[in-house]
Amino acid sequence: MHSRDGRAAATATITVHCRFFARYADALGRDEMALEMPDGATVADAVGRLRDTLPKADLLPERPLAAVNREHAAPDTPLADGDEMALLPPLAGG
Amino acid sequence: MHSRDGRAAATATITVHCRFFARYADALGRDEMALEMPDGATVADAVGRLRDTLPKADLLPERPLAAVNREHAAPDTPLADGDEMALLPPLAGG
Amino acid sequence: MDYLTRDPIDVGRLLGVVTDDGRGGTVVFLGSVRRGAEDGPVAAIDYDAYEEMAGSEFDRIIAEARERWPGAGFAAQHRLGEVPRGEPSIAVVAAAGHRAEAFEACRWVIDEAKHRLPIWKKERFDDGSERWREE
Amino acid sequence: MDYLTRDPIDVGRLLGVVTDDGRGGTVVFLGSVRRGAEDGPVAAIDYDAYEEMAGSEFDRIIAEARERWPGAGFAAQHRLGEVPRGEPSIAVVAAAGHRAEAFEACRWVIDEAKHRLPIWKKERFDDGSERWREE
Repeated sequence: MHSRDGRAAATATITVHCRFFARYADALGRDEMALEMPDGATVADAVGRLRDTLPKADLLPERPLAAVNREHAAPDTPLADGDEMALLPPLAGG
Repeated sequence: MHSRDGRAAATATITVHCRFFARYADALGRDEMALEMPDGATVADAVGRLRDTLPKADLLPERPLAAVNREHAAPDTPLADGDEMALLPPLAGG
Repeated sequence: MDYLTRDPIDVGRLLGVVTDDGRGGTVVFLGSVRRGAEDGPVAAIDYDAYEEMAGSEFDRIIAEARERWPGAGFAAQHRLGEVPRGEPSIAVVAAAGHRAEAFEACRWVIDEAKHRLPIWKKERFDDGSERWREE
Repeated sequence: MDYLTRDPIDVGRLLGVVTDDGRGGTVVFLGSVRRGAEDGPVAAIDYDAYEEMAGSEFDRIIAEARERWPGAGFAAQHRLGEVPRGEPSIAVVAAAGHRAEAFEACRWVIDEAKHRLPIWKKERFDDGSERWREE
């Protein structure tokens, strides 16, 4: 029974490694965290969860620039277990 | 009388210092010469005279690129006594 | 050569990467820290990056440029950490057969880099205050 | 700095002339001797100039550029005499507040220089033959 529950949980949820940079890291007071999400969740879903649960996360815009596994990613990009999702303030390189 | 003739000649003709470069200098076998022209002559007049009188001057185009006193000059540019007139093959700097 | 560096940018080294006697035109862009008169004198900019992504994104930009301008050579570098006023924070070099391509290719790479690299800047003013600058 | 030189072009020195912490964008153009596959390998180009005019014409071009892009900084140099394959024969540097101006200004100066400088080139091929090259 314990083993069945464990297996069911592993297929039903994913863990996403979130990273925050620059002004977002300053605002949240952290630069990374693990986030559990239901399987099938998108970048937009994960951002919504962060905005609902993190203190001061209303400092994040509803649709921040994001990257998944170190490539720019649209809000509807699906997330998989173990993905690295980064939230990027407006870019200002150069 | 000698002095009157001398004065008359000075107003009636001008001396232009001609310079030739690159392919034109090679073709003519010289890179400079003095040219006497009537007062009021233009660059085009001087080029015509050179083409009529210099050996191999038919290697010069009828309307070569020209400069007077180190500035680009159109064919109708008037010449004055002591001017430096340069004939320039197609430019190829850079 | 790494796309990211914490040392001053060495333009001569970047030029060495693209030099090829089939390439007659080379264009270099350097973006430097301005004193920035609007909000008081900027002493330096501290560049912060998502480094693992910035390096691979710069690599993707250059790979796309090579497809657009076959035969052209490219080198580029972004400096991170504190860059004093007047010094370059980014350099892009494009070398091609002729100058029109070299100008276009260099301009394209710097525009893409500005839009795509996950890099941020915090301005440090002469009075010691600092501020994230988003453009 | 002289607009004409018989020594290798020193890009670092030219950059030093235009560096100013109000100018955030700098564009450098380098035109180099190509091996020139069409007519056999070019070993070097011997650049010949109407020197007294070339210097003052380059000065007029830069003066016109300063009027078109007020506040921009310019430096430029053309090398004369024998320039070996792969080495630059001309360099133009334009520095301005922002990159769009710097690209436009640099491109304008090199285009004008190509059209207006009284300079000619004789190609020397690997087999020892040589020929005036008019483009």
